[in-house]
Amino acid sequence: MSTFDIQDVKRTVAMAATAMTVLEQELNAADAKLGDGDTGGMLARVIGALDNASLPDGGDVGAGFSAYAKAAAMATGSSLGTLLATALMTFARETKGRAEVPVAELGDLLAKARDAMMARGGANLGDKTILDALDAVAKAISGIDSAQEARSKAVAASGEALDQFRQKPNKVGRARMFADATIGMDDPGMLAFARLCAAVAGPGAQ
Amino acid sequence: MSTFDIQDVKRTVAMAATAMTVLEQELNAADAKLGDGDTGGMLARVIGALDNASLPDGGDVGAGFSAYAKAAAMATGSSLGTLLATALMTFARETKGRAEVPVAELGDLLAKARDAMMARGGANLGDKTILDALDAVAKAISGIDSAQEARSKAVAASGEALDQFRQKPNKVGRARMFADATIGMDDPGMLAFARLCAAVAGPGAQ
Amino acid sequence: MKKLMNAPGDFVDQALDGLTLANPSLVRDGESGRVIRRAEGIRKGKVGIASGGGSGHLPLFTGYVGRGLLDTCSIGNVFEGPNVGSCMDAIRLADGGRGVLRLYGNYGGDRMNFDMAGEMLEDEIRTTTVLGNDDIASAPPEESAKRRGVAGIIYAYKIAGANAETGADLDEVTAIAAKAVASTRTIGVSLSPCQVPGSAKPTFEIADDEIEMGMGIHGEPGIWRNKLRPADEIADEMVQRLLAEAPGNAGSEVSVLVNGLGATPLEELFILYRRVAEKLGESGLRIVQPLVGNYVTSMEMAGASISLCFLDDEMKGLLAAPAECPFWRV
Amino acid sequence: MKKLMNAPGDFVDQALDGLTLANPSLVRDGESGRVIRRAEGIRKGKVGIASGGGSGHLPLFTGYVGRGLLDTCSIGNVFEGPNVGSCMDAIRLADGGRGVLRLYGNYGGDRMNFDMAGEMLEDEIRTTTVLGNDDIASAPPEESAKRRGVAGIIYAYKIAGANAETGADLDEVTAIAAKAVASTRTIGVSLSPCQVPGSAKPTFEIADDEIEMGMGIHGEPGIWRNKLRPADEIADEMVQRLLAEAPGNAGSEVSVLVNGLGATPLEELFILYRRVAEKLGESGLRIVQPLVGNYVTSMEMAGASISLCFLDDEMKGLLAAPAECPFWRV
Ligand SMILES: Nc1ncnc2c1ncn2[C@@H]1O[C@H](COP(=O)(O)OP(=O)(O)O)[C@@H](O)[C@H]1O
Ligand SMILES: Nc1ncnc2c1ncn2[C@@H]1O[C@H](COP(=O)(O)OP(=O)(O)O)[C@@H](O)[C@H]1O
Ligand SMILES: [Mg+2]
Ligand SMILES: [Mg+2]
Ligand SMILES: [Mg+2]
Ligand SMILES: [Mg+2]
Repeated sequence: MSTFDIQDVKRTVAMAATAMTVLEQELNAADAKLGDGDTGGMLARVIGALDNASLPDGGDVGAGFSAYAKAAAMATGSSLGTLLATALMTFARETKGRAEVPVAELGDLLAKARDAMMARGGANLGDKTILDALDAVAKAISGIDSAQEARSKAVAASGEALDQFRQKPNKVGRARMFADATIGMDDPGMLAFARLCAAVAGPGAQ
Repeated sequence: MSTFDIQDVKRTVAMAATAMTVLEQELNAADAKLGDGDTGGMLARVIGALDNASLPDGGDVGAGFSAYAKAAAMATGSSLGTLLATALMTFARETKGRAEVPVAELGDLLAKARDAMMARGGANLGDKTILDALDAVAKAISGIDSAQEARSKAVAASGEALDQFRQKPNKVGRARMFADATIGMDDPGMLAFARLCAAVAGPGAQ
Repeated sequence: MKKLMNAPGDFVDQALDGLTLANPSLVRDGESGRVIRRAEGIRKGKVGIASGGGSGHLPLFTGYVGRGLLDTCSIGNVFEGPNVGSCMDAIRLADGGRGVLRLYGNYGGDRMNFDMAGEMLEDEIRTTTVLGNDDIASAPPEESAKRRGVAGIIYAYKIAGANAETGADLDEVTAIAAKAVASTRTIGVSLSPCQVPGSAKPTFEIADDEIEMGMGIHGEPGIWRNKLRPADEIADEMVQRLLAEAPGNAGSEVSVLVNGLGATPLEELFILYRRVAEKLGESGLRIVQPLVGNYVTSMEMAGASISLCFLDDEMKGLLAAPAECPFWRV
Repeated sequence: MKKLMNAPGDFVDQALDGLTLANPSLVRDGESGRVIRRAEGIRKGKVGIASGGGSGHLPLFTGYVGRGLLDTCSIGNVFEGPNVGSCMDAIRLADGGRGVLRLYGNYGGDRMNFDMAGEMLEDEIRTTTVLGNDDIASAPPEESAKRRGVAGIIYAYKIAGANAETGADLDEVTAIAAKAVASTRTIGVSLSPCQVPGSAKPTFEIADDEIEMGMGIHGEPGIWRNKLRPADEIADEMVQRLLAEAPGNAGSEVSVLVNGLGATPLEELFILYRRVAEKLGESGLRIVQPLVGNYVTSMEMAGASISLCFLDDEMKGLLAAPAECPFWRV
């Protein structure tokens, strides 16, 4: 049974932070088409804050996620950033007191985060938000024990979600009013999630 | 002895008004380099107002100029417009009660206008303003009896003044502070005067 | 787009420093320094009003802290909601023992953070919520609860703020704020975009001769984009759209806000106002306390919004009550 | 450059209509309708203060008509002086029997027209003249009388206006206005141009990454043009240039105006102000009644100016005296 610990999480955060330097303007541009053009700048700053957060001693994965959740919540009040903090808080609760977490549990963790984000933000699956990409990944990696396999499934599933939703209208967030005009465009939150999945999976996965 | 009457003046004003439609943006651009970019727009409006002014009956040249002076003064408070009104007021005073004015007197009239404009605006000859072009024309046509000859001399003299002053610094108006930076540029007021001389002289003169 | 700033990451904090330095009636407070409160603090026994939102809209939001207006305001980064800690601080600092109204614009991030803050403080402080949703271009009438909050929120600030100063209780203040929001309609028109500090590009692109009707204050897409038209035509369309959505119970008195988005000269706002006043007059409406100026901006965006606040006697009296903040005095 | 206007020829009159419609304390008057005066008229026995200038600078000039400020203001077309008739009307309407101070900026057209107006009325009304010439970038110190008047003129309005309200006579009001002008220094920085309505082009061109230090409020050329720098560096240079020209008798108290030229967000003005305040403090100066906002604009020009008014006790008192116009209230 393969597992991950808080150092694995930390490495993943570092990879995401590095990736954001490349993704920042692409995500801003995607958001500018529908919203206020700040998704990339916000995520770069928030993930940078996570990367700089100091983790508590002891290797408790839950305590580590809790520190990340607080860092995210301090760094922004944007929709996506707040939802990210909500997800991190969920992870913290679920992994509290554990030094290692089975990879096979990751899908469940994402599903719980998705539900918490739905409760917080009021959006539904199908609304073309980050939730749809998250949901796809949660399902795709549910129960998978190999980290390698989970990574490549996550990349594939988030990419597919992006493709599937591109031709659908956005139903929440700033793009609400003229939902039809959003057909053909990527949702910036989904796009961010897919791009980051690919970035943290590393060149091996795809 | 050739003379002009108020109908001749009226025709000249009409020609100037027509010319301004072409000159407007060129003069704005010249003014934008040194000042606030409005010489052309202002002159187009003011000369348009002269063109629309109704002249008193009776053919008194002085009364006609007086009506023009009032129309100009109503239409603007810009430097150049106010100086134009001052010149028209001078013409009015000098030609009061006369139905015809000898062409040979034109040079003197311009010289008197020049002096009134100097008194009103406080500039001196050599400062690279409209005054220098006016002065050159006043001298060039002084005493000349033929309207045809006066026209071509005016065109030549105002053009030469423009050429002569181009390499000198502006000393009044908005271009004061960095007079050296105005070297190589035409003063918008001089340029306006030269262009209008050419326009009202008609294709015959040059 | 050129900005007079230092680093993008300093933009908000340095602007807040300048705001409070220049206006001693405003003080920075809160754990992240992202709350503006009245210098004199909350008066015991008064219902508090806490607002909040993203930066980039001055005088909104922080500028409306003052007597007869807001008690506190949490403020986020440019176009990002205030973080949850600042929302908690804003609520706490507005608490004079009689509860706190959370009064802010209907945006996802703002809502989530104020909701969380309220939940976290629910054992300590009673809070209520009213969301500004005056932008008629952001959702159809049957989904008006989904509409975004834009310039018209300042009417709710003023009316609820005046009510709170009278000693009204939380339910009363909440009800009048809700009534003010329900009585206010706004539509905007944009001529040129703004740019988030640190972003490589403006929030949108628009041709040199085009305008966009109905655009949001963050550059959210509007209703149509087309060639620039004469100001009177633009004003006519905006007024007509606003009047078509007048509340069912609207009386004959209305306050008007012709608001500049940031880069539009006052001269142009007055040209618009002139026509708006004419058209409202023709519709049998009487204008009360008109406002023309930059009240809610989008940094260097060019354009304007028009807000109508349909008044009854109660709201009219509260709108006219004394109030004082650095950007609005009655 | 897109403008919310109808025809260029209507721009000024329609803006004045809107201004007076929205602000009942201001009334259009004069033969050409190009005078703004206080609605209540001049108080008999008070010295009158008449100003005037070109349009395109709102709130300047017409916006500063009000109690403790101007009595009347003549107003020209965009960037053109007021015509002589309006100057005469402004002087006449400001006449309460004790003479009228003509207080306006040092521009050729304005000067010629106010001079003529004064000459034409010289048998009826005693007038004096004080010219705003605060722009240190427009001529070297030894030719300070040639300098243009820019944003700092509002200090002269306020100080002379307050003095006139006390019942001071024309010579006193004139002297204090002259002292206010002599105590005020301004420098501006421009980031982008404006465009005269009807003109095919902006008043100047400037690269996307350039600024021009010392530019005038009509786009008159400045001292240098170079790459955009951090706000703090810009503020430092401006403050240093202003302090280098502090009046010989300057005390330790100074009022500061950080003024937006039209399209610059308030956030940026506060970022500048923060640094200006810091630098003035380091120089041992105490800031009194700071002003940050759009007080004197150039339509849609982006940029800012900084004005320092070095105060003695007399001017300080007058600056603090009550005053009220639609754009400034003390
Ligand atoms: N209520 C919501 N539920 C789920 N996802 C949301 C919600 N609101 C926004 N999002 C996601 O966040 C993205 C926008 O993020 P961002 O630009 O950072 O936020 P903001 O709208 O506050 O500027 C959207 O593309 C969408 O995927
Ligand atoms: N005091 C003066 N004496 C003579 N000519 C002047 C004076 N001031 C300005 N001018 C002339 O007027 C021209 C500028 O005119 P214009 O742009 O209409 O005026 P403004 O400076 O009021 O915008 C200058 O190019 C110059 O020729
Ligand atoms: Mg966004
Ligand atoms: Mg000019
Ligand atoms: Mg945002
Ligand atoms: Mg001019």
